[in-house]
Amino acid sequence: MTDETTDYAIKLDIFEGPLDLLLYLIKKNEIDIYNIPVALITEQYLQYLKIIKSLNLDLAGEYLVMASTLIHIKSKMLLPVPDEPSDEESEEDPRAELVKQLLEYQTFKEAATALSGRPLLERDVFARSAPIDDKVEKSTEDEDELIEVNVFELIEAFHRLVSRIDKKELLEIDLEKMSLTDIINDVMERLTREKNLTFEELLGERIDRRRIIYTFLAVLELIKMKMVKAYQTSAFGVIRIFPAVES
Amino acid sequence: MENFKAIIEALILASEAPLALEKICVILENVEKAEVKKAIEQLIVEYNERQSGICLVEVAGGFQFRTRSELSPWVKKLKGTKSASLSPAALETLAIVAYRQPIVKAEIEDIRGVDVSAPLRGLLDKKLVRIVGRKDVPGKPIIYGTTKKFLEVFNLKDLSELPTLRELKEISEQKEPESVTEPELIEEYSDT
Amino acid sequence: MENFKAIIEALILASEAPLALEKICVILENVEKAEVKKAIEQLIVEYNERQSGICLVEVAGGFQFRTRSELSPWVKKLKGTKSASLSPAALETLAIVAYRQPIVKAEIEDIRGVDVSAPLRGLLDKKLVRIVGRKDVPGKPIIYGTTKKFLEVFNLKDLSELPTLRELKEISEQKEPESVTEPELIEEYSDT
Repeated sequence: MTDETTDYAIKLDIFEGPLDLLLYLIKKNEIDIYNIPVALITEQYLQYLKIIKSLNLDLAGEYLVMASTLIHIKSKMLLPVPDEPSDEESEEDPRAELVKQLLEYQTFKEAATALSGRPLLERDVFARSAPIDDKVEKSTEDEDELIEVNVFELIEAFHRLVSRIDKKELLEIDLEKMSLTDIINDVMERLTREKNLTFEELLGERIDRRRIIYTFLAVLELIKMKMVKAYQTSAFGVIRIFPAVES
Repeated sequence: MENFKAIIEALILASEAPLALEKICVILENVEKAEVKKAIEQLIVEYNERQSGICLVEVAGGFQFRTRSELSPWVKKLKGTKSASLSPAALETLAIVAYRQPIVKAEIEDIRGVDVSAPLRGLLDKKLVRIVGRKDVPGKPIIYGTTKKFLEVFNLKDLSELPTLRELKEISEQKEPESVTEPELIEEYSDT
Repeated sequence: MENFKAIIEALILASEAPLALEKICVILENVEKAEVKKAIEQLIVEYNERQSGICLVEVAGGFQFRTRSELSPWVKKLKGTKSASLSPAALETLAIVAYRQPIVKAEIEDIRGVDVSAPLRGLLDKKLVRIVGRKDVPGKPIIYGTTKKFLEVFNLKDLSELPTLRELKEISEQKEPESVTEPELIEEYSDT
């Protein structure tokens, strides 16, 4: 048993998750993946989990979910199957879903192996890495240069800043706020162009509920930020919105 | 400009990234695209015939000089051992993104059966995977796809050059899994 | 190792700096220095005779592939259309503008803790940031926001597609290696 334990222990850190562990057990037992003896596999699977626990290693939750799935399938398999298929669709094999999942995972596991088997840059093949011809100065007219940066780098940069200064308020950014910002920008752009607009004009043709609320919030926000001013000529009159400062 | 083949050679060497045929045409201005293409093909053959240590390859939508893969032991000796290998978790995640893109995190996790936050983050850091947009469903989950760098690193002309998953099944002497739905390959997701 | 000329060629291409004769000899181990030198000289002649766009030159105490100097107008043209990346300062400034807009310069500086005049000007030049208006407070500071081009560059439909910090945390917050099945994920951060 000790031998087996070491064997298990060695194997543990190479599993990529419960599906990987199951595939390993299937292969080890030379089992047909389309006809898995659930009782046997469940037993071996649980044995592995026991060993992980006995080694005082934390177990990812996914392994426990799979354990309960296996037990569930096992219990379903024990139920007597009606001799005659009923008129309704014949009962599906309780293992079907799991088999499908295993096959799909196996496919991608193999795809991953195939990918890493390709001639990889910086592993098998190398490109020129020296800066070329220092004599060739970069042309200065970078009017329309392409900027290569992705959104992930952007949010990374922001995240870096936030963690540096640890201002909680900075964290209060969510989708709602960002949509509002779009509308704020839109409102300011139009105000700069048109000099002044009524609320109705600001809404334009797009008068769905969400749009009205957001535009209203945007105007309130802009007033608060002292970026626009709202004027009313008489009580209940039309409200006109002006940029706070002429540009 | 009779010898535009030499110009093309110089441009490909000077370019930081694989150089696209279209870009070469823009620079050469008065040469037909077909002629440029022919010249590149000639160059590829010449480098191969010369048994040179360098070869010209088509990768990530462009052309680039690369060292011949048989010589990697020597080049590695030069470069030191900083082999940037990906963990199995990262590779599996990358394979799923590559074949199933555009894809959201939950879908990757469905296939792998585990949380993929860490490998996904690693792939983003390495710029092999990028954020493509958001899915228009409740929660607006982030959609991921592969990058041009992915093609560069894995020596692929474009995504259609990915080995098909069916081929893989044949290799793996599986009993024919007729019932399994063939995941189709989404072709155009290379980045700008 | 009969064809060490090819190896030398590959080494020179892959080297980050001009590659010294001595270094090549160290890598090749069993080849005489004189032979290595002869091979390099042959290579130089070959590249010249072939009227290639590339030449092998001795510079700064080593050997390097360069584009032929007559072709520099074309190479310059290539470099002129080169895509640029943003400096960390520009990226941070842009991130603040993107997430906190509409915003005035002083507020950006509060967050970054340094003067942002230069990166801000750069972003305005690149048309990633624009002047949205002025704030009606003493000094009438300029208010900045992002542009349409910003959305294009980052492949966003609108600002609501920007990933939120919460989402970033979701994919970045490494759980301490709590499960044995994931230790190799950690190495992912260390390499490259």
